[in-house]
Order: sequence, then structure tokens, then C-alpha cells
Amino acid sequence: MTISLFIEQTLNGLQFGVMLFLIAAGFTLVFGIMNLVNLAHGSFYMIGAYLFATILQRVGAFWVSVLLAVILTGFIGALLERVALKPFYRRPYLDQVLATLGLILFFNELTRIIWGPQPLNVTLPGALNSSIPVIAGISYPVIRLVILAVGVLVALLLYLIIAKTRTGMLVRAGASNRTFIGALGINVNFVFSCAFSVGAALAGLAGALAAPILAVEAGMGESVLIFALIVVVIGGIGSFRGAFAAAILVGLIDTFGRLLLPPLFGDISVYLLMAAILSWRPQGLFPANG
Amino acid sequence: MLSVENLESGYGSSRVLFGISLSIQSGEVVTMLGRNGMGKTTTVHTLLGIVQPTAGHISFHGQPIAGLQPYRICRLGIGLVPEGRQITPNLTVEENLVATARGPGPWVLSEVYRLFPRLKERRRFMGAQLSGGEQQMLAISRALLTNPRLLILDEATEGLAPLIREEIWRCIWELKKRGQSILIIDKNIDALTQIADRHYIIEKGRVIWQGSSAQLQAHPELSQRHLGV
Amino acid sequence: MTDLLQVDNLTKRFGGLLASNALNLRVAKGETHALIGPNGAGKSTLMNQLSGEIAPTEGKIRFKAQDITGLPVYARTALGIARSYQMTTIFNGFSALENVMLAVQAHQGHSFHFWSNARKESSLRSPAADLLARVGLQSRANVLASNLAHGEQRQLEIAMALASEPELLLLDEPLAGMGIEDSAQIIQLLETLKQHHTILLIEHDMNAIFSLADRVSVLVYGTVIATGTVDEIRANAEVQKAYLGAKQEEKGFQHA
Amino acid sequence: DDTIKIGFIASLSGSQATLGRDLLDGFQLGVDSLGGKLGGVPAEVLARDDQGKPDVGAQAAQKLVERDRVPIVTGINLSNVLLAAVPKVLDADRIYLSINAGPSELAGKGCSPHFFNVAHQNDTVPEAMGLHLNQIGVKNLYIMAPNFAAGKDMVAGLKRTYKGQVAAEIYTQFGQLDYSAELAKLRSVKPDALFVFYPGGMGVNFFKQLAQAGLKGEIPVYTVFSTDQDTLPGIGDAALGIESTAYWSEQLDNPLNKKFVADFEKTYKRIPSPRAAMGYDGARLIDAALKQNGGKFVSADSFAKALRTVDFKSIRGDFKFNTNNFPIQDHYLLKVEKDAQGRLVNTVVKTITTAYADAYAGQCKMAHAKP
Amino acid sequence: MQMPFFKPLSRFAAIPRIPPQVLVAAIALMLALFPVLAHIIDTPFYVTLLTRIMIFGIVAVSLGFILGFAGLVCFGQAAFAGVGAYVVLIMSDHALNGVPLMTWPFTIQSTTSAFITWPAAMLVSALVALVIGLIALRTRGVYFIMLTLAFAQMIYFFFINLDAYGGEDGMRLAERSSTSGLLNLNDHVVFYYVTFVILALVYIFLRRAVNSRFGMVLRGSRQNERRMAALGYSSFRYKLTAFVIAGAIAGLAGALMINHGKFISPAFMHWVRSSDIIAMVVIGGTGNLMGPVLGAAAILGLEDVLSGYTEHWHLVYGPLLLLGVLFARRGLYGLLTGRGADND
Ligand SMILES: Nc1ncnc2c1ncn2[C@@H]1O[C@H](COP(=O)(O)OP(=O)(O)OP(=O)(O)O)[C@@H](O)[C@H]1O
Ligand SMILES: Nc1ncnc2c1ncn2[C@@H]1O[C@H](COP(=O)(O)OP(=O)(O)OP(=O)(O)O)[C@@H](O)[C@H]1O
Ligand SMILES: CC(C)C[C@H](N)C(=O)O
Ligand SMILES: [Mg+2]
Ligand SMILES: [Mg+2]
Repeated sequence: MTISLFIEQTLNGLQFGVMLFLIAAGFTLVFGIMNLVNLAHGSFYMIGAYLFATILQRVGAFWVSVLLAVILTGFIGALLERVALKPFYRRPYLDQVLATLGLILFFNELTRIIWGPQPLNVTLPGALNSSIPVIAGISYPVIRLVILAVGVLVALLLYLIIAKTRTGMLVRAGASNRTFIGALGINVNFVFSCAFSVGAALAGLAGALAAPILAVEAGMGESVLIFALIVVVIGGIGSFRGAFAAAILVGLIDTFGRLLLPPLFGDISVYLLMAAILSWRPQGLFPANG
Repeated sequence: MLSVENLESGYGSSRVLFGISLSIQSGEVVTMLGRNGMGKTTTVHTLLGIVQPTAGHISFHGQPIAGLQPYRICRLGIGLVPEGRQITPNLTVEENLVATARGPGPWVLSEVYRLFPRLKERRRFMGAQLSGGEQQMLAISRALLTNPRLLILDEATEGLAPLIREEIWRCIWELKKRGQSILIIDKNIDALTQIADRHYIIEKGRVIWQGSSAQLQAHPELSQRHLGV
Repeated sequence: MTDLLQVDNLTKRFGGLLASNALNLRVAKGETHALIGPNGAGKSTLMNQLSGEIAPTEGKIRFKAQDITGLPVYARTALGIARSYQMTTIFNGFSALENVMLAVQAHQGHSFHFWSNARKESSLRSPAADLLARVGLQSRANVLASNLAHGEQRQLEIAMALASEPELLLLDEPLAGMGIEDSAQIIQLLETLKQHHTILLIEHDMNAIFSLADRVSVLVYGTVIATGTVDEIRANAEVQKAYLGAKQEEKGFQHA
Repeated sequence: DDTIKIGFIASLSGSQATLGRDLLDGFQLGVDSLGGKLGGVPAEVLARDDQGKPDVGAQAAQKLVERDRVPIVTGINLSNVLLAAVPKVLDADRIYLSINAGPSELAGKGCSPHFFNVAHQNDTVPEAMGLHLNQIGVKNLYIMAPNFAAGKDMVAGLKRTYKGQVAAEIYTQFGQLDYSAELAKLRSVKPDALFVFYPGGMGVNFFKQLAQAGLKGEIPVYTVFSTDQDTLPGIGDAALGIESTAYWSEQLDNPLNKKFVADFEKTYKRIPSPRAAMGYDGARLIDAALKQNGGKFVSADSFAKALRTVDFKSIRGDFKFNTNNFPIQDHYLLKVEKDAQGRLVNTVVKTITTAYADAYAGQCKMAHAKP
Repeated sequence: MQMPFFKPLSRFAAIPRIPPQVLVAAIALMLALFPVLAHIIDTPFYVTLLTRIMIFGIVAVSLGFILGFAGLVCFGQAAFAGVGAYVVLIMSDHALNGVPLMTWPFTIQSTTSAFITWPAAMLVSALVALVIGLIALRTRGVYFIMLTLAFAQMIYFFFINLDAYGGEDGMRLAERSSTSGLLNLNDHVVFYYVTFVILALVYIFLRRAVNSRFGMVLRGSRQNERRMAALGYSSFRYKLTAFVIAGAIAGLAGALMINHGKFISPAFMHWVRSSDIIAMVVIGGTGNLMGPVLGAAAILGLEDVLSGYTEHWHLVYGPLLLLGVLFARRGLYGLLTGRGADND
């Protein structure tokens, strides 16, 4: 492997990694903290992408479209939590899995009805749609660099909020003591709803950023969902540090696996990674919350 | 400051409270006594809105609070040390304290650390890593840090070593002197009769006796019959 | 007196914290040995190491002269150690009798039977019924465990522990959360168990300790600072300072 | 019964959904253009979604023949789905008429008198591309395709005619989304040209990422089935200038075709793809064959005979069935350009082959098989 | 915090309750007579559909066994079935082409006989389950779910990359397994009854098993694993045994499946298919063995009906799934019998 191929692949791996982190972070918020396995989390990713593509067509301005898509997805998340998911907080995982599986089917079909089966075309404005030289001889797509930057930024911001603020503590305290945290003066429902819609918004952000790279199509959420799940589990449920480390690890392993390993092992490298890590540490890399 | 009239509630289809009435004046220390499973904890939970009342009135400082969400009731000034401690296992000791702290008031972090130096030693530990007794200290401190007008202690000395238990009684004594209103549920009747102003004996979801410490001591047959002492 | 249980130089480190600190303990066959000490002294941690739920950092545990330090929980049970938990742990979905039947079955060790109905086997039912009778639960045999009162659940737990015919019973705060009446009942039960089993008992209820224990060990900061008879311990100045308080507890606050 | 039921299976969801939709819309337009009738009899099209999965398609086929008792099944876009589903139809003694997927397995030894393909045999289209690459002198070609039946056919076809060197032959997962790893590898190899086969959603992803990586200008790209109107709007300008081979184009100049394209645009507000065109042709072929049999499906044998012998005018121009029931037809070189209204279309650059037959017909031993 | 609005449907008194024994007998009787009925009203297709439902019922029961009684939420049950199907397919393929299964270190000729290939399918699936169980059973809860999912995906990709047997495209079974002339498996009705008998045997075996000593240990470890260890049980061995049994049964269902549909592709082993099986178990009712069969019937039936109406049937099916989980807490079985878990 040449140095330049190595560097380009590393960038690809990192970019895929932060993308996974954006999705996994929201999933961790909802799953690790509120104890809700929301498989429909991938649907927010899809919704974010569709909204972004639709808005971009009207507005034309990239960042405005991203922002609007993120806010709207967060809003849809809040709505969904209220309407459909509230009763499932206290249900066993299995019920949550099935109910949200049902939601996936619903959202996929709904987007298909609204936007049709044709993938949406997202053409980026101006410089974003090009590639720039990163080091001698390699030019790299600007949009992928943007994803990398946004992902790292969001990760930092999240870390600060979760680790250092009182809101962060409440979020971490989460479901473990819902009733009594409430009796101590915290509006737990509100905190949860907010956390849920922030999680949805993060997935929406991932979707909006992915839209220019990937086909915006119904069902796009499921393929990333599994990887996001793997990230959450490898990292240790409820751990943001873990999710970030695992996301980067998974991103790199998958990218390099496909380049270097024979096809079968390239396909299953991430699953092997998870099996290996869990048989070594059954609670994931960073089991403690935080 | 707190008045409860004919409170009824229960879990699902099973009725537990059948018309509890009690009141607490400012600065008073009041207890609820009774054998296991008579509805003391259920009364507390109903006061705080954790369990919904099915009938009756509750007012706190003249404001009706029945049916409000627990967090709203708490914010009106009720601090709970719940039965079974209920501390947050995945937050550190200090985070447990800070997360729900509310001012202004006399209780700040340094003050509870003065009260329980052990917690200060353990302040970077996760809640789950504390011993049973340490968790109990944490639960008390956490309630104090909400600077409540009414403090409710539900079996707050359970599982504590004698020395610490003594410390807690001393602390409650101190709070009482400062004018703190307190509702206590505990098994140590001897200690309670010395510290509390008035007592309610609960049996099968009803108040079957109320009176002062002196009255309680004057009628040992009461304790024998209703408390199993 | 032969030592049934020997704990030597047991050390358990949680990060920087020494929950057990070069701890030595001897429990003699047939005695009821109480373990007291301040909160966080490491009593439950010791119990968990004895039962095998957590592994010590250093040190040795011997039972009937056999080194059991590395054995898993179920293997220790087979050797004759049984425990009850500080928090009640029973099978909520089973009746009281089924709870004990499962315990009896474990002791019999024939569990790879796939065909005959276990609930109808008299070789499980009758020993289980006997055990329930021993703890005074015979009339509650068919009640779902989750519907038993708190005190009854503790009794059930003890019945399950007895099913393995253990030589050593580890009891962690069996009176926790129990009313005065229920406590009296459990104490009475323990009085009878005493006669057939060696018991290691953790309690903060001094009345119970003083009426039940043959010997008492005091644990402070992960170390046994004193072992002796009830009277010796009560008189021990160090113990008073570390644990009991200058006077008997209930009167403590008066001078405040 | 006074209606004729047509079983129609296609990918109506998943990454290949645009292909399925175009096939169905084209077919439906064909039926509608005949007044809702086929062979003069009111027609009912029973559309089923195979979700792009062979087992789902097979299941659907079984239901159509066993429960709905349709005499004719058509539609399937994916070769692997077709291979799983066709036996269900043929075992029940019904007719399968393919309007898209044309796997080699069914063209050679596995051919059947009751199986027809009005669209293409998979290999032929890339074979035409191979000829073109030879003509323009490509020496070192990088090949990419998804790892499934049609992908393998496409590569086999290409390599049958292409004479230069193969720099690499990469098979990716079917339905893969991100090609960044493969593109990095491609960049490091620096071939003369790139050939890809990425239908549907895969194509959208691939070409967008190719352009973003700045590789499109550097390496000339050739393709089949991947820059048609069922993917083109999704890819957008990243497809401009890409050349492909095909046997039909929306720009093909003949009166029948012009009418079809205009009708389709009017009905569905978009430009038809070859899938839509073949759906349309398929409906008209069934119509013609049924008419010849007096509007009745009597038996699979008699209907098959009608399909083979009926005089049928395809919108693509010259067309006839070979001995293996696959087409003999012309192939063109197409190029993605913008039309007068600024829309992306496939303009016809030139004709590459005429009356071209697939390579497998010789292996097909059927009773009727004399040219 | 209370949620009186979402009262479980099974609490509504108005729904008539059927005693479990009656329900089981009724279902058995209905299944036994169905082909006759179908013949009379001339709808042979439903024999095929019901065969399919029963095959999925077997897979669902095998999952219901470990899920409901041992608390093991396995996201790979479809993969076990898939492995069984591939075993039969590969053996038959070799037999029909006269290619030995292996030539080194000794030669093994293959066969199409059901008496060899079906047990082989069970055996291989059981072995796969054993390997997966050895690793996955060291974890609990969501980690267990994810590990089984990961292994299922590995199996899925293994077959995708198995180009010799169709790879991604899957492969057809040329002809159904032979039975030394005993039965004509090509006959829809014969095949139906073979499936029915196997379902019945599996049900009876598991039914005995869950009430046996072994079953009590499983139920115990589902409720309280810590306590089980303290009683002296090594839960791991029992759970592993149950997991392997479930794998073997799923493998047998796979053997039936390939004979029924004569086609298998890796897509069948994708995790989404396993989630369908889980849906069958949960919708049918966990903690008993008839529930999964009811669930298989309900879900495949619903799919059959809805997909006949509109291609957008997921729009209805998705929310129905959610509502089903929300309201029928103890599943169809609970709804019909008024019984929940552990009353089997
Ligand atoms: N969550 C619950 N669901 C159903 N019943 C409950 C629940 N909690 C308590 N109960 C029942 O309500 C009754 C009153 O219980 P409560 O906890 O109020 O008693 P208590 O007086 O506090 O007893 P203790 O001294 O044991 O704490 C008991 O019979 C108990 O079994
Ligand atoms: N898993 C753990 N990780 C870290 N520290 C722990 C853990 N478990 C216990 N500890 C610490 O070890 C010390 C001993 O705890 P242990 O539970 O053994 O106390 P104890 O003597 O049983 O107290 P109590 O009487 O209050 O129940 C405590 O300070 C506790 O914080
Ligand atoms: C024409 C292509 C888009 C599809 C291809 N024929 C297949 O079988 O999958
Ligand atoms: Mg209580
Ligand atoms: Mg303890």
C-alpha cells in the first residue's frame, strides 16, 4: 500500500467513524440513558437526509439547509416520542425492539409515498462539491472533510455537556432512578423528551451530511443503524467516550478491512471485531457511564 | 404547613390507604409509626405525587398539591429521603448531590460534607460502589441539599451502624433546633419519642392514634398492640 | 475447636480503595459468628468473596481445609456454603414451594432431565415442603413468591439456603427492613438453625447480635480489629469508639 | 373468465425500486394504450414487490401461480430474483416473459420453451461496450460490479469482447453505499479507463462519490445499465459525459418510440428509462400474441408458439427472438448530455452492433430450436 | 407517571377466555383437517401457505423456547434455519451431480435421503449454535442480542461469499429429499402432513422439556441468575444446552423450508428475518409454546392479506406491530387464554 493510499483510506475511515458517532451518540442518549432501544433511530437519519435534500433544492444554501433539517428532525423526534414511544420506556427491550421495528417499516413506506422510490439528487453548491489537495498528490472531497470537522466538533461539544453540566448529570442519571429523581425536583419527562429530540437531531445531522455522498432513499437508515448499534455496544452502553472510540475503530476497521482482507473477512470485519471485544470485555470497552 | 385529609390511594387495583388525615406545623417534628406494610411509605409516596391519590386533599402551605407531578411538589419545598435510598448508581457521590441541589438555603455542599466526612472521602466514587450505610448518608445529604421546608425521612437509619445512627439523630436534633419541619418514619421508637413532637400510628391505611411523645410513653400498651414492641 | 472457614491475608482492592485489607478470620465449626463494623468497613465485600461472587486481589480462603479461593459460586455451594442476600433475591415467578424445589433440585444435582414433569416429582416436593415447614412457611407453600410479605420472603430465602444442607450459612443483614415483630420471628428461626449449622452473620441490630452470636468479629477499614465473645466485644474500648458509640445508641442524641 | 390476469413482480422497494417502478409504469402504460385490454380482453395487472430479494420474489411467484392462477408472469428486474422465481412459474406450466433481467443461466443450457426475454440477455450489452473500448483503444481497464448474478454476467460479457488488459476486477457487496475505499484503490492504480455496472441506488452513490473524489475527470468512465433515466436524476450532473451501451434510448428516433416517450412523459412527468420502454414493449407483445390466439390463453405451449411467431413491432426498431427466446437486436453507444430543456438524457452517439445475438443460444437445446 | 390510558388489552373482561388445553386441541384439530377442507373448497394454495406457516411456526417455537423460558433473545434464529436449509441443499446438490462431499482424508458420498440430510441439517445447525452459544452466552441482555446478531450476520456473509453455492443469488434445490419411496414429498398434502407431524413432535418435546427439571432450571435462570449460582447451578451449561436444542430444531425447520420452497439465498439469513421470527414469538406470546405458532400464523397471514391489497402495506403493518406490542402484552396466547408466562 502506498503512503497516499494509506492516508486517503485513513481519512475515509475517520470520516465514516465520525458519521457513525453522530448516529451512535443519539442512540446512546436514548438507549444507554433512557433505556429505550429505538431501532427507528435510523429513520431520523433518513428523515434528516430527505429534509436536507428537499430544503436544499428550494433554498440552495448548504448550512441553512443543514440547520433547518436538523431542527425539523429534532422536532419530529420530539413528536414521535410523545405520540408513540412514551409508553415503551418501562417496557422490556423486546417490546421496544418490535415496536420500533414497526416504526421503521412505517417511516420507510411513508418516505416512499411522499418522495417516491427514486433517490433524491443532492448537488452541492460551489466549492463544497469539489475536492481539495490535503497533502501532495491526494485531493480529498471537501464534503467529507466537512463531515469530519463537524463530527469532531459535535463530539467535543457533547462531551463537555455530558461530563460537565448539571443537565449532563441528569441525562446520565437517566432511567436508573427516574421516579426518585423526579421526586427530588427534576422534571424527568421534560429532560427525557429533550434528550430524545437532541438524539434525533444528531441522527438528522448525520443524514443531512451524508445526503450529498450517498443516495437519499427509503431504507437508507437500516444499514447504518446496525453499525451504530455495534458502535454503542462495543463502546459500552451509555458511554459517550466509548461510543466515540468505538465509532472511529469501526470506521477504520471497515474501511481498511474492505481494502486489505479477502472479501468474506472484509464483509464481516466489524462483526468479528464486536465478537472479539465482547468476548474479551462482555460490557464493552468503557462499561461505566460517562 | 402540611395538611392531609382523608387521603386514599393504592397500587393498581389494590387499595392501601383508606383515609389518612394528618398535619404538620412549621418547625414541628412528626412521626408516622406502624408495623410493616401498613402504608407509611405509601402515604409519603402519595404526598409527593409518586402514587396518585384516589380521594382526599393535600395542601402544602395552603396550596393544594394532590395530583401535581412529583417534581412540582418537590419544588414547593419537600425534601425526601426515600425508603431504600434510591441513589443514582452511575453518578459519583458529588454528582448525586449536585444534580438535584437547589438553593438558596443553609445547606450547601461543604455543609453536608461537614455532617458526613465519609462522603467527602468518597466523593469521586460511583453511587453503586458505596456501602449500604454510605448510600444512606448520601440519600440524606441529597435531600438536605434541596433546602426543603419539610424534610421527610423514610427509614433513614436503616442499615446504619450504631455510631452513625447516633450521628443522624444528633443531626436531626440540630435541624429541629434550627426550626426545620420534619416527618420521620423509623423503627427506633425510643429515639423518636425523645426527638419528635407528635406521632401518628398507622394501621391498615388509617390513622388509628395520634398524640404527643408524652402521651405515647404514658400508654405502653399502644406500642405493644400496634407496633409490636 | 476445628476451624470450618479460614480466611488468610485476604485483600480486595477497588481502584485505590482497600475494601479488604490483609483480613484474617476464623470461623469454627458449629459456632454462630457475627461480623459487625461501621458502614463501608467491607463486610458485604468479605461476604461476596466468601461466596465467590467477587474475586479477591490477594489472600486465601479455605473451607474444610480446602482452598476455595478460585472456585465459582456454584461449586462452593456444592461444597456446603449457602448464602442469603442483603437484598431479597428469590424467584418471583415461582410459588414458595417451587422456589425451594428448585433449591432442592440443585442439591440433588440431576437437572438434565427433559421429559418428566418436575413439579410432580415427590422427590423434590416433599423435601421442599419440609424445608418450608422448618422456616414456618408451610401454609404459604402455593403463594407466588412475589406476593409474600417482606418478612416471609426473607424466611423463604433462608429455606432455599438450607436446601443444600450447608455446613456454613452466610447471612448478610437478614433483619434489614424488617419490623420489630418480623425480626423477632427471624431471630427465633436463627436460634433453631444455630443448632445444626455454622453461621456467619452480618447485622447492625445489636440486640440480635448479642442474643445470637457465640463470637463476634469487628471489621474496620477492611481489617478485623477484634474478635471475641459478646461480652468481650461489648467491653472493648476500641470497638466502642469505632462502632458502638460511647453509650448505647438510642440515648446518644440527648446531649446534643 | 373474461379478464386476463398478468402477474407482475418487481423491486418496488429497496435500492432497485426505481427500476421496478419504471418497469411497472411502462407496462401499465402499454396496457392503458391498448384501452386497458390485452388481446382484446380486459387486463388485470397484479403487481407484487420482491424487495430486491430472491426468496421474496420466489414466494410471490408461487402465490401468483397457485393462488391467483395467473397464466403469465412478468416484470422481474433483478437476475438473481428471476432465477429463483422462474422455476415456480415454469413448474406450474405457465409462461414467464422477462422484460428486463436476462441471466446467462436461462439463455443457454437452462433455456425453456416457456421462458421468453423481450429485453436483453445480460452479456450482450457489455459485449457491445467491449467492442467499443477496443475501437477507442483502451489498453488497461479497471472493472467494478456488484457481486450477484447480473454483475457476473456483465463482467463476463465485457471480457468476452474486450481485448485489452484488465487492471483489476472488483466485486462489491450488492447494495453497498459507500465506495470511498474502492475509489481510493482505483486512484492508486491509475488505469486507462473504468468500466462499472451499478444499477439503481448503487449507481447514484457510486457516480456521486466518483465525481466528489475528483476521479471523474481523471479516468474515463464507461458503463451499462447504470446511467439510464431510472438512476440519472439521482446522480445529477455527476453523470454528464458518461458513455454507455444499450439497445434503446429515450432519444431513439422512430415514430413508435417518439409516441411512447411523449405518452410516458405526459402520464408520469418524467423521461422513461429502458426499463419503462421494455415494460411497454412487453405489454404490447403479450397483446399481440394473445390476439393471434383469439384473445385466449389456452395453454403455455400455444401461447409460447404465438410469442415466437407473432409479428410484433418493437419501439426499439428491429427485433426478433433467437432460438433461445432471447432477442436479436442492435446496440448503440449512448452518452449522457443535456437536452434543450437542460435535462440529462442519453443521446445516441452511434450504432455499435446490428442484429446481435447472445453467446449462449448455441447451448440451448429446445425442441423448436431451428432458426 | 401512571399510564391508565394504556391498559393492556388482555385485562378487558369482555374477551372470552379459552382454556389452554382447548386452544391447543383446537389448533391441532384444525391443522389436521385443513387439507381436507382446502380440497373441498378448492383452495389448494392455502395448503402451501399453511405449510409455510407451520415451518415458520417450528422456527418460532424453537426461539420461543429459549426466549420465553431462558430469557435468551436470539437475533439469529433465521440464520440457524438457513444453515439447515443449506446443508440439505448442498448435500442434495452433491448427490445429484455425483460429486462426493469430501475426498480427503476419506471419501464421503452424498445423498438426497431425508433420513440422512435432515438429521445432518439438525446436527450442523446445532454445532453452529454450540459455537455461537459458547461465546454469546457469556454476555447478557442487549450484549447478548447484539452478539447473536453479529454471528448471524457473519453466517449471512459467509453464504454470500460462498460462490460455489450461489453466493448472493442463492441456489435452487433441484428436487425434494427422497424418502426411500416411503412418502411422496412432492405431493403438497403429503408434505403438509410431514410438516404437521414434525411441528407436533417438536411441540410435545419442548412442552415436556419446559416442565421438566431442565426446564425449571431454565426458568429459574431467566428470573434470577445470581440466585441460581448461589443455589449451586452453573446456568451456563443449561442455557447452552437449550440454545443448542433450539438451534437443532431451527435447522430441522430449515430442512423443511428448502424442501418446501426449493430455494434459499443468504437474504433469508439477514438479521431482519430473524427479527421477523422474534416478532412472531412476541406477538404470539412469550413464556408458552403455542404462542409462537399463533404468532407465525398471525404475522404471515397478515402479510399475505395486507400485501394483497397494496404495495404500501408496510404503512399499515408497521403501526399494527407497534400497537400489537403495546396492547396485547401477553400476546395472542394471553389474549385468547387469559394466561401469561409460566402458566404453561
Ligand atoms: N409497588 C407496589 N405495588 C403493589 N403493592 C405495593 C407496592 N408497594 C407497596 N405495596 C403494598 O402496599 C402496602 C403498604 O406498603 P407500604 O410500603 O406503604 O408500607 P410501610 O408502612 O411503609 O411498611 P414498611 O414498614 O415495611 O416500610 C403493603 O401491603 C405492600 O405490600
Ligand atoms: N464494586 C465496588 N467498586 C468500588 N468500591 C466498592 C465496590 N463495592 C464496595 N466498594 C467499597 O468498598 C467499601 C466496603 O463496602 P461494603 O459494601 O463491603 O461495606 P459494608 O461493610 O457491607 O457496609 P454496610 O454496613 O454499610 O453495608 C465501601 O467503602 C464501598 O464504597
Ligand atoms: C438491467 C439491470 C439494471 C439489471 C440486471 N439485468 C439484473 O438482472 O439485475
Ligand atoms: Mg415503608
Ligand atoms: Mg453491607
